[in-house]
Amino acid sequence: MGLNDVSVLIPSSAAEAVEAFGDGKDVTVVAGGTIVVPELASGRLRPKSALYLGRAGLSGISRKDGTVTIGAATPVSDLVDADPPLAQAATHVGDLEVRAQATVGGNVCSASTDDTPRGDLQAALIALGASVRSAGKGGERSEPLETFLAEGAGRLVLDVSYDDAPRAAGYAAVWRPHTHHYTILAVAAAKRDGELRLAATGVAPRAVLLDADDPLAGLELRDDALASAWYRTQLLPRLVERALTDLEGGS
Amino acid sequence: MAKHTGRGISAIEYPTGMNQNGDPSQAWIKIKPDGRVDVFSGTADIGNGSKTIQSQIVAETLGVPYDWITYDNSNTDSSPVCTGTFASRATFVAGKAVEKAALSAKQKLLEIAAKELEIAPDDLEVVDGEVIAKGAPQKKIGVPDVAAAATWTHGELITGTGAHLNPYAAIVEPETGKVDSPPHAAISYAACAAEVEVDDETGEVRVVHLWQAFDVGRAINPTLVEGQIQGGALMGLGLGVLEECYPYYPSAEHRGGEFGSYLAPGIKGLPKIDTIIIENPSEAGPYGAKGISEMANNPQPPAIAAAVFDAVGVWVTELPVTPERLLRALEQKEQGPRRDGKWVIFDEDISVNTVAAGESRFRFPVG
Amino acid sequence: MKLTVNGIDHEVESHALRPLLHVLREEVGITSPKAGCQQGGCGTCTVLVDGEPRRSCLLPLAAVDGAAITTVEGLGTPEQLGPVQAAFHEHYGSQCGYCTPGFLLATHALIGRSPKAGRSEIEEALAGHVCRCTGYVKIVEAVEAAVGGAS
Amino acid sequence: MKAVGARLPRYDGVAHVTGRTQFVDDVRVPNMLWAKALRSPLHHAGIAKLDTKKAAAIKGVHAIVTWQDVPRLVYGHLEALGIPGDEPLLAKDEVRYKGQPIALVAAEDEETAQLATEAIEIDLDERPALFDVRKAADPDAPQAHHWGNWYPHFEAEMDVRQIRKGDIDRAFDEADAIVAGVYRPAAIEQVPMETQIALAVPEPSGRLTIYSCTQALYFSMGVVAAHLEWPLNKLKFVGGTVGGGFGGKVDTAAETVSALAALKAGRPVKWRWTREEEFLCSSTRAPWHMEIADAVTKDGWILGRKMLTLHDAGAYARFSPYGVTKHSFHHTGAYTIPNLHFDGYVVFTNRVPTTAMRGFGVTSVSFATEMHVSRVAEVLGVDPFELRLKNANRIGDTSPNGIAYTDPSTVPTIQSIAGAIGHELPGGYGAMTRDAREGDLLPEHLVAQVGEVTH
Repeated sequence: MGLNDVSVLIPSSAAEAVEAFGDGKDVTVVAGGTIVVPELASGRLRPKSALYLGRAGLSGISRKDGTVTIGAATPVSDLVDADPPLAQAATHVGDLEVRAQATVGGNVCSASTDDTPRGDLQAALIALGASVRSAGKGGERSEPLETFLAEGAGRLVLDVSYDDAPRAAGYAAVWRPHTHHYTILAVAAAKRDGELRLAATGVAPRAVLLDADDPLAGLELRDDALASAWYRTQLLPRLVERALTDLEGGS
Repeated sequence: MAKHTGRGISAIEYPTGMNQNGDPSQAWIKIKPDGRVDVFSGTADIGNGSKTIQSQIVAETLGVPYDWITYDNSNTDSSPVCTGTFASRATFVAGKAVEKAALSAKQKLLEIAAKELEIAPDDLEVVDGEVIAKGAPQKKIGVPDVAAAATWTHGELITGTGAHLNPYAAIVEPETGKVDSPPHAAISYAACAAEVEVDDETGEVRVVHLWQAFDVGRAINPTLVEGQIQGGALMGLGLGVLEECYPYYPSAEHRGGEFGSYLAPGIKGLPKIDTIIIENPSEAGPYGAKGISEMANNPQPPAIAAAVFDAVGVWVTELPVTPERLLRALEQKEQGPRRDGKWVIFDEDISVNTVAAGESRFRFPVG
Repeated sequence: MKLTVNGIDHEVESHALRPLLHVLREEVGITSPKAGCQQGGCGTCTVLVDGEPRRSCLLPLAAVDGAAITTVEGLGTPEQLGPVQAAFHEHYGSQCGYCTPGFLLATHALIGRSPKAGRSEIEEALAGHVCRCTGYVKIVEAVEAAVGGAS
Repeated sequence: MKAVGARLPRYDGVAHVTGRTQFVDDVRVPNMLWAKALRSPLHHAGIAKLDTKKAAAIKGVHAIVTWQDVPRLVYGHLEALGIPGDEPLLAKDEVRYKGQPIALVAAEDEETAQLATEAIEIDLDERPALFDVRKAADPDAPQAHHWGNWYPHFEAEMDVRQIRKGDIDRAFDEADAIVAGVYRPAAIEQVPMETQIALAVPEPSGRLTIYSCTQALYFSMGVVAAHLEWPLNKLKFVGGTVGGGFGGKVDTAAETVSALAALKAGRPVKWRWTREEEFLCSSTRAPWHMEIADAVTKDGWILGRKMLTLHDAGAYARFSPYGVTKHSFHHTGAYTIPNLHFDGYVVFTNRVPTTAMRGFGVTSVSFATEMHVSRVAEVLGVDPFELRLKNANRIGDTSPNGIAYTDPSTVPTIQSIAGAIGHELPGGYGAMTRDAREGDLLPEHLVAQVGEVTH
């Protein structure tokens, strides 16, 4: 069985996409393709069918009724001028060409590998208190991003949204200088009406909401090709401090 | 956040040509009826520019314009032996072979020209594509006319072959390493300075500036040799602070197959790179050239690591100087080396003595 | 599906999820985009899609149905080099040549959207392109020359 | 008009910038098959079963090559230099590193070839693996190689590369201080942008044309000819235009097995390694372990050096013994150290075999020596430029193996760097030359080592 045996569905609307996705069994979703296409091309991933989202109209950012909604197929490059700390996180996804291709939905669904962390946007969106609207088994539903991530993948993300309200934001991350920016660890912070939300990418397969008083609490940090758990343990409190300094400077 | 800057230096040497030698290169040249020159060499161009360098050597040696040269290294049916592009030998050893081939073709060219001009070959020289009588420049014939005469009048092919081989240097005393002849074609030299910026909270090391001085013997093409030194500089930066196949060495875990997990240097944050070319001609190399492309990535890692010491006072002796290694070294900064009599002992934790069994041959005498 | 490659229309039959890189190399017969990593990591496969630089190894054919693709063959010819090609040649921005088509296309697009791009913009635009030979020094010089020539 | 010394344009520059340079992957021949390898998933294992029948029956599969198809299975790249062969072209009864090739499938397309590799039936008995060179000599270390855990075939069948010069004990006795340190540069990947690739085309004449990315056409052709037991004139290597090598394309990686597959299938076969294979299965620069103890005087003379080097060869010897020899010849760096005691071992582990990379054998020792010299300067409180210039090799000084230096440039390159960064050199060091030693710069301990410069 090769790529030619994969049936491809190319829905032309969100509704068609939801229907085509069904309960998601044996369906691989292809949006920007930056993660999935190499897997398909190499044969490491051999699904029965694939859903290409590029023409389903799920792209775009809207601000309406106090809510910012970002369609799943919106390219990451459209977020480089978004609200902080999302903008900072978006700026460091891949490079300019990959950002233009990678989508918000793909980033939200991605998980770090044994080699490298992924999902730069996740922490920033958690800090913003974003919720995810998705389809799949049991029908459409919305939930906080951190809840969605904790459950793992397997659903079709339709959009991500958060309150369009003034807030202070902060961001701190470590990349390796002199090389393309693979984020080792990033902390995003947002504060609104006195409520601080702090989240991190690079501490687990998917981003998590941190306890602001004890950021390392409950975390099981991992080794990967870029950094060890030990190093991330050293780094996390320092990045929390830097993100909060950034947040205070920006408020 | 505390950032510190520091500088470090290094000085290195490197053998040009395969160490112990014994590796030949050969070339041959033919001149077409219109004077254009075909060079056949077996040297692979891996980006180092050997097609260009060897063409320049032929143009210079024959005395014809560079754009008259056609260079063919494409296959083993038409090109003779070149052991290969390694050991910094493509300019030195293989370049010497094409120089000799060009000298031999030039001799043939002069013999034909001598017949046409009725002047002895030894009294002729080739300048800018013309064969000219020494001391009587009005007596001349264009190389195209010589080539035509060879073809159509004299029934000759102007051709030349050349080969270069530095004899194999045998180790005659295995106990001491003594050799029976020089084990290198030449030795090249370089020095380097590095300036770094170190963040002592995150352990990040940013290389800000690299200065490099290389004795290249003779720069056949100064721009290409600069390109080798600059390319080597960034590879040296990679060795110094970025690259490792086994991030948990000696464990083989987390050896990644992705570009994202192997940190080859990118263009972002490119340090300032100053290149100084020194020309102390080698006696044996073509036009005095030495080979420097390999050693171009050797001086930066120690200069960078010394600069890190200058910045934050710790020696990181396992490369690359990753943020993690730096933070771990900073944690133990106060310890310093152990002193035992006149011994000053660094790095006991990674010595063979820490893990090797008592009777192991792999023990090192310290203290 | 349809592709216009360097101004010439092609009907292609590859699978909708076949990476554009493979379609160009194996079906259309254009070999300047290279399969350097096929992971989106190295930039050797970059082409212009409707004028924007994209990694052809990551793009499923379905995403470019009807699009205009430019490869380095579309920037100029050996007889008449395009300005970015000329700048890379004159400034020795290429050693082994394998990464060169990707760098040229990314630079061409950069100058198109930012004719006076400065050093940091240049580094940002080329950050996803790996060159193992040059140390980027002469690449930066070539791009700066191309930018200077354009502005 | 001078050609030498001129900034002439690159010969291949126009082809590069127009995308017309033809690399192996760009060659188009009709009826071409694609190849994929079955590689070891384990670091060390016995092969209990290898059965290709099911894989061969897959539609579109034209040839599967295993060790049984190789006329001469074991051929050492440096047999001509006295380094015997130890590595089978394809694994026979054992795999010694993760990624070691076991079989190659040639099929209509890469996908079919890949699927067929997965259909090859193989049983492996996992064995303990060795990764730490420091433990290789321990009695309880797992055995990584049939020769033992370190290379035993240096001249006179010695199992160590030695350098001995002068009187090392006296140097250590007379020293004011002895500075010891350990240096461990990592294994790194060459990362050429073009991965390993070969295209083998059977010709009607019975010859084979092999399009190759090798850095060494004749060298690789010799390797293929040896494995096939063919005369050279039955082979034609086409190449010379390589998408980066840095030493990684000196090993003949893809050519021989592709050739065997093409012969078996009777059709052209292309084997293009993926980037994952390049990173995980291709040979690397070796990790090195180097320990140095220098006997020094308080005013900055290096009287003697003891050094122990363990070179991690990975699973097979390849060029490693040569690399350690080169390393030993240069273990004093750019300095003249008259009393030496060097022991270097080529240690086998269950790592991907290591090989040449830019600066082979010397990059490691340049790092170790220079770090060490910087430390010595720090310990003694001597200016690091001064310490280097003082001990810098000079015309007539002799190398570790007794060869007199004819044209050393250590002095001018260091002076040049001092000038570039604005470091004022102390005393007479700014005016120092590379000429033969005399006066204060020829102290008693350096007299005996001075050799005769022959030109």
